[in-house]
Amino acid sequence: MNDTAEITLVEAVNRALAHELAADPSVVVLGEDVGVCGGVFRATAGLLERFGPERVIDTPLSEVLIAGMSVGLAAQGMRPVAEIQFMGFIYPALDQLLNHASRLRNRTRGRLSCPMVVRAPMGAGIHAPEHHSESTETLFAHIPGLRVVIPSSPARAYGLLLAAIRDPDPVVFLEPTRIYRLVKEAVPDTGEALPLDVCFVLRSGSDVTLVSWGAALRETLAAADALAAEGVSAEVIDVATLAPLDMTTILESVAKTGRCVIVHEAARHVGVGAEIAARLADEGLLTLFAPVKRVTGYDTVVPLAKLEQHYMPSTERILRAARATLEAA
Amino acid sequence: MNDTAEITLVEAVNRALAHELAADPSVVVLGEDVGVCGGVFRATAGLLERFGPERVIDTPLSEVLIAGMSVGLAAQGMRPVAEIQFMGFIYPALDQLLNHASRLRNRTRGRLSCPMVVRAPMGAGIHAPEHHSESTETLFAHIPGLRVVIPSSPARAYGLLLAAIRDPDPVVFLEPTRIYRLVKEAVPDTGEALPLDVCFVLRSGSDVTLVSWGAALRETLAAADALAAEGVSAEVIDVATLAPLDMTTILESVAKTGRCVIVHEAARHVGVGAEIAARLADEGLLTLFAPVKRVTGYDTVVPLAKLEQHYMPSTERILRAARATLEAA
Amino acid sequence: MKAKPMDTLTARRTGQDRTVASERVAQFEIRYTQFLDEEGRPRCELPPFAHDPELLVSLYEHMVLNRLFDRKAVALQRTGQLGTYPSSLGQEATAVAIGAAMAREDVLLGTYRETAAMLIRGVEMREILLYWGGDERGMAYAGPRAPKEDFPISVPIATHAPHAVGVAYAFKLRKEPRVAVCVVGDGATSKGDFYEAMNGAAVWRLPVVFVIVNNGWAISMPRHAQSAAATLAQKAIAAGIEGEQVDGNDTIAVYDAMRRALDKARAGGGPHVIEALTYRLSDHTTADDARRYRSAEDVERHAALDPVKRLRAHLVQQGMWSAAKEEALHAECGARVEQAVREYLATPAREPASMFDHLFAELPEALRWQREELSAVERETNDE
Amino acid sequence: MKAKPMDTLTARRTGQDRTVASERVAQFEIRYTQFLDEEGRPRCELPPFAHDPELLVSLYEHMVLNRLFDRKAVALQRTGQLGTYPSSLGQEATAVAIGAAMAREDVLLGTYRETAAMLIRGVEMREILLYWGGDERGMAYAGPRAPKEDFPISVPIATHAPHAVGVAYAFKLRKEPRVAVCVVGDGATSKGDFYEAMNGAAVWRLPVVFVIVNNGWAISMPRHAQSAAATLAQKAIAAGIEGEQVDGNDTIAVYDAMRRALDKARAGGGPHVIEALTYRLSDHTTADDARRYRSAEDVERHAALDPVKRLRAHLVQQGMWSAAKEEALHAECGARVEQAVREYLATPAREPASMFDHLFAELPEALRWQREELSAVERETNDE
Ligand SMILES: Cc1ncc(C[n+]2csc(CCOP(=O)(O)OP(=O)(O)O)c2C)c(N)n1
Ligand SMILES: Cc1ncc(C[n+]2csc(CCOP(=O)(O)OP(=O)(O)O)c2C)c(N)n1
Ligand SMILES: [Mg+2]
Ligand SMILES: [Mg+2]
Repeated sequence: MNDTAEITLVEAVNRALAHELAADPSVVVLGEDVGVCGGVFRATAGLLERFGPERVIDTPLSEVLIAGMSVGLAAQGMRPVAEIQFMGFIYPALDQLLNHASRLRNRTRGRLSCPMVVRAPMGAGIHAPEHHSESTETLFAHIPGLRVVIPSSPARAYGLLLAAIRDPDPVVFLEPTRIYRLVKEAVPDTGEALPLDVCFVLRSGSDVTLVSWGAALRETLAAADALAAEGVSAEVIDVATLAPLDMTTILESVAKTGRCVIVHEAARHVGVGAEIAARLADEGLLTLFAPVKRVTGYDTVVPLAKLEQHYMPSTERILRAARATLEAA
Repeated sequence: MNDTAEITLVEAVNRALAHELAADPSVVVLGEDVGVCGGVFRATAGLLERFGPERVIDTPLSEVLIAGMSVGLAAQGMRPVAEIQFMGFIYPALDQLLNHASRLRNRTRGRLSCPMVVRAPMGAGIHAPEHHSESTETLFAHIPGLRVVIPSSPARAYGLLLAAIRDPDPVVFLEPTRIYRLVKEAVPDTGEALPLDVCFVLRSGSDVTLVSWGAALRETLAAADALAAEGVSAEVIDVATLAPLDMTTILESVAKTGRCVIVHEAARHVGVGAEIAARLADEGLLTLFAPVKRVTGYDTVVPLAKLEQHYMPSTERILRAARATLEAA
Repeated sequence: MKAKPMDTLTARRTGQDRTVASERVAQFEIRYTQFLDEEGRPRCELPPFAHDPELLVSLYEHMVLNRLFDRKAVALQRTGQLGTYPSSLGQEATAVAIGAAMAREDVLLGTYRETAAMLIRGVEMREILLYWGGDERGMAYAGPRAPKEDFPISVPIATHAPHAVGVAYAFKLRKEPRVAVCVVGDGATSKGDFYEAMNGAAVWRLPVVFVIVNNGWAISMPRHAQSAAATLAQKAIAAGIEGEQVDGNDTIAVYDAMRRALDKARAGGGPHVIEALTYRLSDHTTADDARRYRSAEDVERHAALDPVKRLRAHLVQQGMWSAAKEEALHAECGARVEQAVREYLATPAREPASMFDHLFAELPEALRWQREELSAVERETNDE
Repeated sequence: MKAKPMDTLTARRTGQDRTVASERVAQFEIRYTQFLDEEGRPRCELPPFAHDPELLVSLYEHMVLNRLFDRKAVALQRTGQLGTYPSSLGQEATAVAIGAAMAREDVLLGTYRETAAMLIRGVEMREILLYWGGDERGMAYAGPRAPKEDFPISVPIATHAPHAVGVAYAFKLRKEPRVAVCVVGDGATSKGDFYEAMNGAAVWRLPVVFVIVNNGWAISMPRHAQSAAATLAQKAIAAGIEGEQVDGNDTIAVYDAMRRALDKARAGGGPHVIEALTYRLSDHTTADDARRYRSAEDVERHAALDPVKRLRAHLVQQGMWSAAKEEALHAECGARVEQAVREYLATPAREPASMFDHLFAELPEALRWQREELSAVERETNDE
């Protein structure tokens, strides 16, 4: 792959995987159709050919096995990077993530650890079949001992995935399918990781803080553009790591703007947006000029393709919310 | 059982189960050790003898099967009440709850439905072994299409469980083990259900609203007592149904008190308390005199018996938080 | 007392002669059944039902209908009129025999590739298109012949297997002579759900027929990489169930096995596992390109075993079929498919707010504002 | 073309004569092995290792040690000095043989009832008490002989089975001649995790030995209600693995099977399943009352098959053991147990804030305030 050519997010994932497989012999990639097929989204394309079937492992159709054997591999000092084919099929693996991966270090007082990554495509918007449009990051973000990371651009996918693989603890790494191929940028294969556990300020502004992650940042940034055209200066924050959460960046921003709109595709009720708003209602309360708004997926099952656009946060909905915070002042 | 004698929460569960088994032939009870043994907490004691092994079903050690066959039974018009032995073992069933139970009605446009209940003991504080002290209600409350109910007294256990069984949709019913046998009250076997989807105001007050559910209500009520001794009038709300959430009651209370402390045993990050605080930060913002405080389990693995008391919200911690809200004014 | 026997012992040899100390406590076998050879010639005396021209012709007709429907669906997807679609090309014998052997009052729990079985059971082509077109109404089964109690297509692999246990438990409890038929793929047999379901069905001796449609592939995973088990039918042994293999491209063999299994289950004989050996001639779905992971030769070799061709050859040999009938059938099926496509395309769009309609029996008070907000946003957007 | 063949067909009979059309494609058997009869007498030529007095005596000593430890642990629980504890009374032969047959560099992944195996492998009694006393430090395996890579006790049933696959995969990848030994109960065999793990281990031909400790009960569920399979060893067939049964109260039989399986796995022969037939003489745990669900007669009948008694009888017959040795052993074991209990009870309490110590390699910035708050609350509470 040409290092300076612009690549997509899924290509950036592929590049990060290849980089770590080459750099660290303890890294293995495993999952359904990740080998010969190269992954249903091509995220692992070419890896089998380069690193062989022992390190790029096609597994049986067994999510419990994939997650559980990753725990075993990680406890043995390997660095498994497991792919779950779609987030809708990650739930059988949750038991392993919650009862084991997130706890192995704690329950052995550091004797064993679990440096594993579980990657899964997430989100709606690609007209996929049923159960292929999930945004259930809450389920993982609530589990102590897990990191949950969602990239929103090719460069962040590359840098954050490197960081996730190198992290000594388990990371759930969720890749929004809607932006897998939507934008391209140059992502030199420098092997430089981006920091986990911190938000990225994508755009600075002074009137309102827009907080989002993953694919919804597209509409969030579009809303910021539209607000700019109206003379409103919006700061846009990419949370990136949903657990543990860098509230410092968000609190600082809201201390400046006094207004906050949180945008996520996941269902609203007990979404990660709730945690951010709750922190604002506590530590940030005195800085708030206006109610904290959340623009989210609705609290219903993500509809199939025909209606999915109506489910996801649109630029219009974000604008409505942002304007509401501005009017409240 | 004597109808007027005072009974414990677990006995109230038993009474509700027996009532519905007797009243409705489509009700069946299933789970590990629920039959011959009568349940490891005795919640199903005597049911096998009364209703026979076909309706009080000892299952193999298979949580996926328990949840999945409940979906099948429910789709056939039965009313399965499944017991998962401890909340720490419910995670294999999550896939069935999320991908099927909560969606069956929606994905068939009402052709099939899923009137099932999954009961599970929850929470810490009984010096139980590892994985026996979970409070992960967030994982279920975030799933659209599921109801999540947690009783906090024998009478509410009886009335809410009746309602859950009669509800035409799936309900996750979590029973705090710490209060299974801690208090007794008379729970006449009237067959009268309590309403789902509403909070219960356990104590009215005017200075601060304390919101909680399950076992943590004990410390919350104790804190209200201590505050009363200091001349502070605390309103105490038992959320009871965590999804869907009756914010009306909470917003009304906070409109009156201007202060809110949310107490739950679950980990803090993206706990259900976050949702309540987030709603206050939006719809309730203008009524708030003070930051919204959350007193919760910490964002670490629930410790084993020796340290579990230090993990759970104590009356002291609740008082600290309440006083902080009072000082802020 | 020694601290660690293991250190001292590792080097020692263990005993080899077990003949005296050990005895056989259980024995099993798996059988494979085929009635028609690749040219459609009977390999032996056929079962009685196979002498009924009406039945055989009907099975054949449904196979052809499914093939035409399937082809059309793929064409619709290619032209942007349908979402991702999983073709069942090459698997028609199995799917048709499953659907045809079942009684109306039985319940089918299948995957996304049992289109033929669904059609026979009364699901409408229009509905199947709606579903793959991204509209939940496709699973409402609202047609006049609809199998109202059949489960909707199950996409999360093997998760419907435990449902079959619950359905069958209800049948048994109510003493209804009905059977739950659970169809899974070869890939699905690797999932714990399938195993837990088989085990449960056997424990309560429930009327469940598990059909493993072994089409050789789970997306890119060939059957041999999915499990080291010599057959998938032997998965049944783990649950104490009888398992068998049949030629899944031999409509008569599948139908025969289904009828035996259904009869046994209906009579209280408990569950049964059938592994039908067939081949997925198409890509996994329209989103897949199977050339990435399998050779053209492999596909060609299996294309030669085409079940439609085989049953047609048999019917022709038996004098039950002719070129004229074939032509008429294609015309009829083609017309029905076209009609269904027209109905599908003409189906009025749903209100976006209908996404809240069937979340609960009644939308809880707490969620109504969300439906209203959605409608308000729609109105505003439409006004602009 | 008929609309619904199923309606017309339901009444018809299917063919019965399958002899011509079907052929056997796979065949399996399960064997059961026992060397010592109930009186400790050899039923046949014993394997070579059984002629080594040092080994046999060492196995016996560990069985006795475990029994005394177990009894003490139950007593501690009864007197409020320990939390819920799962006794392994009656299962000593299996647990000791598992632990003793393993090489030091192998990895054990077990449940809560493998105390004897853990002790042999170098976990300290003090640590096991700490764990059941509610202190995570019990799983730190900090002793001088500690099996540092062994997995901690797995409470969520069967969830450690897939870990064994990962551990063994690492061994194979690194070309290390090591084996992962995964011990589960009879109840655990009903879980999909166990099945997925067996299947995976077989697909990659990994060095995993699965031992099913069939002690007759999963809490109140008797073995026969757990699965309709005639043996649990036959679960292996579903994964294409060899499975066998042994008398789990015959230390020699379990040790023999373990050594054969370990040798095979170490030599690259892939996984193996051993079902050890034993009996849980105790309650499930100290929180259970087994009289609720099983009869005293059943327990008595199995108590007569006591593995400790059996091996002692054998040793005495072979002139390897005496009453004097027995007395000395009890004294030694009793003293060791008492010493461990003293150490356990003298272990200083942990700082509450240490609950954050090993959540991550380093506590993230975002969580530090929680640890500080916890410490502050502690200080305040202590000050009061
Ligand atoms: C639990 C789960 N994991 C992964 C997937 C993604 N996926 C869809 S189809 C498929 C292969 C299924 O193979 P098989 O069971 O043989 O059925 P076939 O597609 O061949 O009919 C996979 C892995 C899924 N749908 N569900
Ligand atoms: C997944 C899971 N479900 C339920 C439990 C509760 N539970 C603890 S032990 C046990 C029975 C286990 O039986 P078996 O596997 O035979 O092991 P044994 O206790 O007999 O050694 C059950 C149901 C659990 N620990 N994990
Ligand atoms: Mg397949
Ligand atoms: Mg057992």
